[in-house]
Amino acid sequence: MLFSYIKGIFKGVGTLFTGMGVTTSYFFRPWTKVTQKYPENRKELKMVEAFKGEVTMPHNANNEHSCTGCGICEINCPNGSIELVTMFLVNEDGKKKKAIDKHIYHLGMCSMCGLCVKTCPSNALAFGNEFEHAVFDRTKLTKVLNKEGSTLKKGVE
Amino acid sequence: MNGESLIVFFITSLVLVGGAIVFSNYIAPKSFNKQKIEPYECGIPTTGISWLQFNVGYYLFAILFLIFDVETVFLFPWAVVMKQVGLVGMIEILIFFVILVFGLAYAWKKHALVWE
Amino acid sequence: MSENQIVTPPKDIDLDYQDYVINMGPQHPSTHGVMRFLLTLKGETVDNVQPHCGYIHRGIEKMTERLTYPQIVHLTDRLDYLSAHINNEAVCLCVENALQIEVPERVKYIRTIIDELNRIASHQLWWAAFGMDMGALTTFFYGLRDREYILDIFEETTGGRLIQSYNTPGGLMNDLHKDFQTKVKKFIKDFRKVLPEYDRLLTGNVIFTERSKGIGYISKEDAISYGVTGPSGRGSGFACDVRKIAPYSAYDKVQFKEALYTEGDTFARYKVRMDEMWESMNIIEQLIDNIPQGDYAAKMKAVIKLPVGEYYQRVEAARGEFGVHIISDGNKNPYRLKLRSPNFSNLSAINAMAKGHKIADLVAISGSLDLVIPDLDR
Amino acid sequence: MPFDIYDFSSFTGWIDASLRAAMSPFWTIFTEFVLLGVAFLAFYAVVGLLLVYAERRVCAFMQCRVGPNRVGPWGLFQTVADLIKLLFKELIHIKKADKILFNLAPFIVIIASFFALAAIPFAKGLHAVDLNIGLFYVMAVSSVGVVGILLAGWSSNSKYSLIGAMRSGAQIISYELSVGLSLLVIVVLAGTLQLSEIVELQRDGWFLFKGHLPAVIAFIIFLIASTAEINRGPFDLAEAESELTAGFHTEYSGIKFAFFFLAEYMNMFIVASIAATVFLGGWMPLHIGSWDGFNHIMDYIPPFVWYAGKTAVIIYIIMLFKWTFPRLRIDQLLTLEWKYLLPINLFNILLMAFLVLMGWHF
Amino acid sequence: MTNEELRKKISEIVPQAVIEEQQYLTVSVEPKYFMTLMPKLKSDSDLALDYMFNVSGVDYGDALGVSYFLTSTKYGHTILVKQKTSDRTKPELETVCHIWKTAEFHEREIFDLYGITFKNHPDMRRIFLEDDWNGHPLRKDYVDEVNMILR
Repeated sequence: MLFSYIKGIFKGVGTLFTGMGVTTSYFFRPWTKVTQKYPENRKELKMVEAFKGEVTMPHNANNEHSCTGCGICEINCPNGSIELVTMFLVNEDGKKKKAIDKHIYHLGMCSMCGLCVKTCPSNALAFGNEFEHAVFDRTKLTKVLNKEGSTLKKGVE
Repeated sequence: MNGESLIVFFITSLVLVGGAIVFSNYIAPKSFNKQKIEPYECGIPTTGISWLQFNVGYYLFAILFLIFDVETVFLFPWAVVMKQVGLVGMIEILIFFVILVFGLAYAWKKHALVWE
Repeated sequence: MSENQIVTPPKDIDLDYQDYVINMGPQHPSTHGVMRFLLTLKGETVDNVQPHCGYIHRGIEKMTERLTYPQIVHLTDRLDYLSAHINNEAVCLCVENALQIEVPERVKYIRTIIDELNRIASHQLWWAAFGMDMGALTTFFYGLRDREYILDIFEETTGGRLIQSYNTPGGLMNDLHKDFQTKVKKFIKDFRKVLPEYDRLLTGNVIFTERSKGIGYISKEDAISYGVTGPSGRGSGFACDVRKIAPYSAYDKVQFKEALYTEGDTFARYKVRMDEMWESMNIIEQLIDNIPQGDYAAKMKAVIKLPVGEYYQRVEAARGEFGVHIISDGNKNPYRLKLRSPNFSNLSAINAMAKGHKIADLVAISGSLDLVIPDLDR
Repeated sequence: MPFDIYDFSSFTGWIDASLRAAMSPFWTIFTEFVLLGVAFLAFYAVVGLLLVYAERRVCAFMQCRVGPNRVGPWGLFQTVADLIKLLFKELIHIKKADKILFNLAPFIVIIASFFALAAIPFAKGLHAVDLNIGLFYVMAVSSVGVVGILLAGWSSNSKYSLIGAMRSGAQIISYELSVGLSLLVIVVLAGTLQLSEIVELQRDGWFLFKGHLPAVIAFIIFLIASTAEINRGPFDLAEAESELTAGFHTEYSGIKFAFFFLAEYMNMFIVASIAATVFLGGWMPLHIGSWDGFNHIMDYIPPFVWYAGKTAVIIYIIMLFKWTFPRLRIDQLLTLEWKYLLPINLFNILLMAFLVLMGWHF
Repeated sequence: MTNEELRKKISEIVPQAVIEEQQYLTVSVEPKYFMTLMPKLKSDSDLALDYMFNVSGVDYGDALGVSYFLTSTKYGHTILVKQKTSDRTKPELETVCHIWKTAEFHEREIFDLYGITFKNHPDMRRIFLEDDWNGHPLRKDYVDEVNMILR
């Protein structure tokens, strides 16, 4: 009994020392640090391509997008974070055609499920990599995705 | 400078704590809020009073501690003069020790050293 | 003491004079979320634990009655956010089974791999938090540090770190990133070295073993009766691994051991999770090189309507058996969608486990059950 | 001996003499007291702030983090910033708390740590008081701090605090014994309780090496017991943030909380100082047998550096305890003391007494 | 046991039970026969349905029902037991929480969200919602004009 008592003490103290060994070894290995200094490393900080930061509408150099205003994204959004304001344009042939006036996106309600991007028939939407969304005013989270004066890309139906 | 300078330490610590609290009281903002002065209980109002009869599990330990602490005090004079009193003192303290250890062993055997 | 100090106790507590009633939570560091335990103490000893949940009840089951199936999938990440992909998969599998769609092999493999990665990530966070519950604060950082690598892999492929929304009925949202396989292999190679370090730091530690062995015992019969599943149930010897009982995705193609311990205490539950991390790595290694080429999604109709009937799908989430029960009336929305969350059943056993132990043990027990409150409250 | 050039008693004596020459005896004593008070206040504050910073850095390094790095160079002023923040925090008085005890508790913890600090010899001749029962005095005073914690927990009128107070009560009744008995081992070897004399006796070798096996056992027990005594590391049951949110200081806010925080770190410093003084030879340099050249070089390192270095090592060990081990449960705390440390201690004293009688120590 | 054998066995216990084959073998019983069936399901050594892995409350529109998913850890067969009550104002059903302890929480949840009271349940309180909540949200006729916006 006395023997097992003493053995228990030595074994217990031994396990304590192994634990202390782990923490001490990290203490003396400063290169194992994983901290990223965030605002300083902003320049090097690159999000991966697939990162879902916000929904954007890519525009090409001529300020053209490919959103036809079909409204599928609006239907598919589970949170109601997309609202479309559509209008009718008259094209050269004199035909009336539906187009977007404003593609309104409520970032504050978005849960980044990706259904709008996936279901868009004309690939008008994409995810952006921006992740610094903090604002002081909640209304600033409501964005209009199509740029001022943008038009529909040629050949997109 | 010896023992009497302890009074300096007493006064210094009083000044440190008292001064800081008074200073803080002076500069800190104050606002009253009924919830603020509630005792903390994870956001839920306390049920009953806090100073209830509280079941502490170390009653026997406390008694044992009292005994052993007094014995430790008795050991100090012996420890200081151990080299002078030599073997005779050693044997005497050995008897004292045996009684102490016996007491501890008895308490152990009687499961007094178990928290309930 | 003044006279108005005596407050009438709530109706549901039988207040003996000696009873010391204390609320643990909702604002408490060890409940890992907004969860409230109403404890009745005798000194330090816990006499009765009453879990009060519902602080973050969001009514997801009600919400689903208005949503289409692809939309429901992304809601389920928000249940057990630590095994988000597994929850997604449950809904998708249920819908696919109801429609009798055969998803491509590639999808099955990828789903299984990400499931297991998710399980490892979840267990890493559990290990981190469990150590912290016990008072060993360093574990928290080691666990999170290693979890970060998995989250990076997720981010690269799925775009999300914690909640991926990678599944969709019929397949996946997009294809794997080209670096996925190499990164996963590298992670496994590294993590095989780190995991023994976890053991050295915590598992073998004499204070830890003393504090967890024999604490929170629940017998196999009780575990089955309470429906304690997942690692918590397997710690009691309840062979409840859905991956074995009713294999889904690619689990019928891999060999793995179900980690079973019969002690039924906190330490057994701890060991099960540690073993599961090893097993998950084995599963991934068996699959990662054999991902077949092909489509990443089956052809689905634009609007998914399930045939009339009842469908149930069980999957093994990181905390236990996750189930989806869909009753369809033929519309694009489910008539009723019930989510069987593992934590809810696991929690129901906490009173039986914690009775007679100390407050510190209650913290250890709730840590070993690995409660995720949003899953419990739904 | 060369390191006697660093004797501070001549320096203090010079101050004393010059003051005496300049003014009347009463004002001399008064001025000296004020100087002493200011010096220790400054020392106390600087050590406290440095230790808080050191703890943050040490734990960050162990956890693969960087630690404070924003305020000042390498985040050195982080603690100062925190202190200023805490000064600006409102002091909240909890409803129905025992006001007198609630306010008294921070005083008690600080006074206890100040008193203990008084007796510590930092270098030759650099100590405020040199009592002939110095060791005994330090032990007695440092155990008063726990009373402050007990009062703080009890008076708060919060259930979590009360449990914390009860736990600290359990801590009082156990670990004081072990601290006393493990120091007794060295007293048996040294034959004196005066701290300056204990240091002086280690001129030719530290007690840790002189008393070989029993001294090493006593050193380990002292480290464990004193960690428990100062409510730290795996023994922070009275605080136990994962169980009792913050335990005894749940209801304390602002600067009052800061004092508990400060006292914890000062107690750590005091305990480390005692360990360094009693076991590692205080400000005595490291001497190895007959390596005269080596010993000579060691002598040129100032005693204060030796003292600070030894203390720092022990503080590091105490921090290592906290950041590695899980917390003990309350019954395990008592089991460890009564079933392990106490019997080993009693045996250890006899062993040491036997060694001393036979003259087997160095 | 195969579904055929299960069907036979259950018809022996409660001949009135309606048994269909869906994903799992579905047994619908009247509330009055419910308590003759349920204890047998667990205690019968051939059935040994000891693990209740899900309990769902369902609002069928005209009736409120509860579905119990049972499986046997020994044999691996699974059945689904259903009972319903057409009383929507004060629905009352028997509890099974003394047979399968997991039912205790699940039945509290169903009480909370559907308003079905379970007789002999030891602790019939709301579990998620506040005690003074009006109505039972998962019922189809539940209206909340503030938070539920109909589109």
